[in-house]
Amino acid sequence: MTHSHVTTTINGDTVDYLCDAEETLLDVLRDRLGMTGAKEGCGTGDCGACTVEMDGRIVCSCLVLGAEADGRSIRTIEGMAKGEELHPLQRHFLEGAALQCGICTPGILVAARALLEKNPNPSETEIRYWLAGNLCRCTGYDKIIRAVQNAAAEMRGESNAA
Amino acid sequence: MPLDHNPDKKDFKVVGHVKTRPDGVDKVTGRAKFGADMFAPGMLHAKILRSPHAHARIKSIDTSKAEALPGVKAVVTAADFPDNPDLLANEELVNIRYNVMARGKVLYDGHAVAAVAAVNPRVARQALKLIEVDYEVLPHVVDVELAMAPGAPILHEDLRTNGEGDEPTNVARTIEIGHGDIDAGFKEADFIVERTFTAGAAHQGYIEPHACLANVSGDGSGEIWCCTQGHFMVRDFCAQICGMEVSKLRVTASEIGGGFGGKTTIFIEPVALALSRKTGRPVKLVMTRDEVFRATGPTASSSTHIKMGCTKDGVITAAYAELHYQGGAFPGAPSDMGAMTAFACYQPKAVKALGWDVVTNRPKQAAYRAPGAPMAAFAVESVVSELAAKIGMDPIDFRLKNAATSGSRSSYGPTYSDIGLVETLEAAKAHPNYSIPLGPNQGRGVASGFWFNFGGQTAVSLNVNIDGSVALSVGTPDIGGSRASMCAMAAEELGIPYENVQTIIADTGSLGYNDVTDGSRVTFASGLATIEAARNAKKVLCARAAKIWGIPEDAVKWEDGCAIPAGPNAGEFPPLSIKELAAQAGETGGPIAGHYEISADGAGPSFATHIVDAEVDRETGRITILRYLIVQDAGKAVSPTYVEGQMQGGAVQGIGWALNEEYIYNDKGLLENPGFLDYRIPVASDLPMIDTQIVEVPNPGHPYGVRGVGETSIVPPLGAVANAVAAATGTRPQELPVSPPRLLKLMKDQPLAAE
Amino acid sequence: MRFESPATVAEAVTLLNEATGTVYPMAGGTDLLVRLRSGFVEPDLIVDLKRIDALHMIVQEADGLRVGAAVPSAELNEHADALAGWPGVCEATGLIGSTQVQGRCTMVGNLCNASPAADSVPALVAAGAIARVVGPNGTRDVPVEEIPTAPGRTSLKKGEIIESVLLPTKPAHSGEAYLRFIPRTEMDIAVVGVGISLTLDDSGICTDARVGLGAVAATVLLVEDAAKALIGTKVDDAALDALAAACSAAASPINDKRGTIEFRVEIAGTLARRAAKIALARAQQN
Amino acid sequence: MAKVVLWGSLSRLADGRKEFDIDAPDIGRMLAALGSEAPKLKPILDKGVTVSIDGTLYRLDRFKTIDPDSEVFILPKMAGG
Repeated sequence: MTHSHVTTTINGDTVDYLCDAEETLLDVLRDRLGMTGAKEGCGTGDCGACTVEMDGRIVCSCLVLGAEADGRSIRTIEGMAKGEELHPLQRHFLEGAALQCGICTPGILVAARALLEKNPNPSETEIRYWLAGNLCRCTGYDKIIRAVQNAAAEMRGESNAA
Repeated sequence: MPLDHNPDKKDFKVVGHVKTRPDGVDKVTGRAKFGADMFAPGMLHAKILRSPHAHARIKSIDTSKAEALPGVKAVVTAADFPDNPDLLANEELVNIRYNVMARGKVLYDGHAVAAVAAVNPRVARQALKLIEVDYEVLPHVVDVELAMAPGAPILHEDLRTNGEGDEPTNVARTIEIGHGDIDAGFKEADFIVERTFTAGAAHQGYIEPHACLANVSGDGSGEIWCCTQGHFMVRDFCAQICGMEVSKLRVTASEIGGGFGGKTTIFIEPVALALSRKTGRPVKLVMTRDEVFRATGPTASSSTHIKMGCTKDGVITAAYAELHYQGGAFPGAPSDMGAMTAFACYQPKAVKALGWDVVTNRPKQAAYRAPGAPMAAFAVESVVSELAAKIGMDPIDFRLKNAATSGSRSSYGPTYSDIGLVETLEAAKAHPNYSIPLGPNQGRGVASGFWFNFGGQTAVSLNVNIDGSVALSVGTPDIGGSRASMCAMAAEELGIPYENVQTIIADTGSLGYNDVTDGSRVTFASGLATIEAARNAKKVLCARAAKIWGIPEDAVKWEDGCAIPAGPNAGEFPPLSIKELAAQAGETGGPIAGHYEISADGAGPSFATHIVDAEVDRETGRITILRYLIVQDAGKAVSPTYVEGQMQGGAVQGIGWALNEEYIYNDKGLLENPGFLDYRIPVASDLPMIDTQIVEVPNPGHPYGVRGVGETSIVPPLGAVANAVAAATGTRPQELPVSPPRLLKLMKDQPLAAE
Repeated sequence: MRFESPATVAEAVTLLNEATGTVYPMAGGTDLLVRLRSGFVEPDLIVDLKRIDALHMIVQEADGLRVGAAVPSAELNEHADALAGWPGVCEATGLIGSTQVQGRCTMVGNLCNASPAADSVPALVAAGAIARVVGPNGTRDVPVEEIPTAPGRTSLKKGEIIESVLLPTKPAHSGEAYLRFIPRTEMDIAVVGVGISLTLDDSGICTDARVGLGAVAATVLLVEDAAKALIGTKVDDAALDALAAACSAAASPINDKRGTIEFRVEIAGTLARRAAKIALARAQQN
Repeated sequence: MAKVVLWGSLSRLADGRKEFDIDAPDIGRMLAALGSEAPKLKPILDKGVTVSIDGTLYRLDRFKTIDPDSEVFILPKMAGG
């Protein structure tokens, strides 16, 4: 078993770790770094619960090897709020009951943030397709879509954001 | 203390206005700890070896090579779960033990046969490959009708239908429900529709796989951390299966990433416990998604024969059902619930429903949201809409004409008290969605649904803190925001702000027994207990004020968070707030608390009516849901947005079941689609917004009129979608899911019938 | 298992060629890691191609657009020239998996995975794409339809990788499209996939066409009879009927969890007709 | 004397009788009386049944009072999801 020594940036901090060749980034985050915000729902890239951002693109961290993260920049749910101040998406998810059990929520928030940074004014259809890889079994998606729309409106500075 | 039934209470200050939930910030920041998020020093990782056969005798298991692999610390098999008298006295628990670890025979693809604990998951996985199991493969059966047929492969040699007879069988139970003269009822009918329907097995599909961490100490006491709908259930089942004293096992419920009924039993917890006991180290066991699909409960699949008749002016005269449910490898398919709920929305003069509970070589079914009801409602609601079409009556009018009402006799026997079906039908009919014009290849479907709702054993403890804030301990895992509702009800009773109450899910060592979170019971039963605990605390608070003022206890009453003199004769004293009373609790008699323990009953049934507009691609058989409306009676919505969320989530699960979700088996009896890629739950882009309307017909069994809301919403969608497809295509889907290949074939085989 | 991230193609080829045991090159890894996790494959060595700068290029060459093996789908779908010139290929590549998978998966990975249901392959076949194969014995150019030989098998030899794919420039009045059928709107594997590319003359007569058909045989098919049904016509209803019939006739699928033989045969024709209409409309605008 | 009605297939174990007139103050005593009147029912009753009194379901409470004019139904043991 050969270990890789990896130096990467996670939520702006430089992080070093050793990992087995077959360990995924998700395994590393959860088991080696204690960052359990990303969840494993399937391990096959079909549910999106492990979504993190790597070099500006969202990925399923279960489909990235830990060794691949060397020199990359990773953003996870743990870096989304600034101290006590929640990101508008987090706040609107909370206020709009866009979560029930909450297991899919970190992945959806990370994915939604990437969408709004790329497209500040997405249509309902664009939001639905962007988030199609993030399964939610509790909500039926309605309140999730509305929360993303409301956060987007607030982030665009529209005062009538609910 | 008798319950103060006051369902007409209208002046709620907190209830009905809940905005955010106490666990919310942790859940949007990734801090919340779910089943797999717990770690312990020195922890081992466990993996389970599972059967590659649908049905096979285990001739031998050789674990020696696995045990010799460096890093492997223990291997367990069925031999590590020996008999004990308490266990053997409980047939259900004996079956659960067999399901947790196969003994003698494996009964389905994915049945556990052995487990390994090792220093890391990789070593554990390697070790599984070194376990040698010698199987004698046996004939298998996965289809309900084939399992009932003479000569079918027999799963359990000792199984007898209803415990009677001499011949081995796969039919575990039969049931009959009904009243009235069914033959006479059909004679009175001008129109009769008779059809057979099938519905595939759907999985609960929670996104969080089962996970637990067990830790047994050298003195034989143990702890389990796990995601479950009922940690007291986990404690009791595990203790009995592992031969431990119940008080020596403490179970803490983690946050739970969805359950929907699928986490109301145990699968991996005793295995982790046995491995921890054997190694003396903490053992973490997390299922893969593949294991979740292969070895945890999907629902029963069903084959249902329905015959209903009505007069030409639309009165249902007779309703007859035969329900064949297969529930996997052990008895328990909810055909009884199917039989009781099938016609519960209507009041036919004569009704008869027969149910069969059948075992097959599939994973044992687990409860799934209104267990047994959706597949029965699919069949009945299809026939009801067909009858309405036959006599040219609007489907909602037809339902209104036959709707169960307060005081009518339910199809399962008893007379209904206050129920809200008519209100949902009327609201649905008046809703704008019901009159939006439809385009070509589009159809509108209506269906209603019923669920009993349950109460159950509940214990709640409420403690007033030194600053007047309140710590509430409940024993029912919060599966979708129930802590918020508990905070609201405690705050309402005490007359304090919502923010001043914190609710935790107490572990099994800290609180009295609580039944699992099931049957839509939590807001009802834990809520009821919370209200009563708060009232008990108020009594203590008033007593303290009485002591301070030197007046009799009954001369003090509680209002708006303060003790005040009960009347002009009690004396003139300024109000004592909860904060002031809490601050001097130590000097006035000690900590202030309220408790309540109850076996809650009287949950009050809930009804819903759904309307769906669907469009069919006639060339591919693909169905698009254009619009969806849910109207449901919530009794009293404590947290309206969460009630809406429950309704929407249930409906979408039903849409998935109707359109694409099913267990697919190959000819070897192996599950072909144990993953989210091919077990197709709805994704965000599959759906429109889901419109909701809450109706409030108060439940006389609850102080605030609350009814359970979690389950009813999955009952109507299967029938509603089928009715929309029938309206769009002129052909009636009788097989769910109505996947594109099925619908395309159906449209070809039965082109444009008149309906 | 060993994991290597070479910086050049030559290093990658050497690693792959000299390694013993089970060896996999990895582009996006969205298939390989699933198989690795499930225990379906147990590699001794994985060679990551994403650290090779040369494989990240999208370059306009004299005879077409060259897309490197490590270019993820999302990047291809943000490339203006690719979108304008090869909308069918972009559509197909943009359908692989979720947004998350799009950030990782590559066209070349999809091709080398050799799944008969791979979304990008019928579109690449229709586009007449040429794979550039690099190995210990040098470089060769191979039509993409010759890469997969059976489910999970390719014509690549030991040590060889596909370095890039050339999307050949089309004549004027050309258009292409890709459609697939899945039960949901996203997240499924194609039950049938059809890529069509066609070229019209000034009078609107179809002078050239290529039709790629996926998920209806052991490998993605280049259906010449389907192309013949279009060539020489104005892609009118009769031609579309003939196209659909040719596609259905060429389909020899299996029954599986994703669809029946009967369904796939019929849908192959239905999708071909729909894809051809889109390709036609695009050709008329070009 | 309350009228106690059995669910359909349960009456097979009571020699076809569907209804019983039972004088009992609460659920527990009603079930005990029923069990002694129709002994073959006893194992089923002991395993647990749901009792409906005037339309309200009781799965657990043995001491729930039954009024003389109450409508009582014996239904199968129920569970939810």
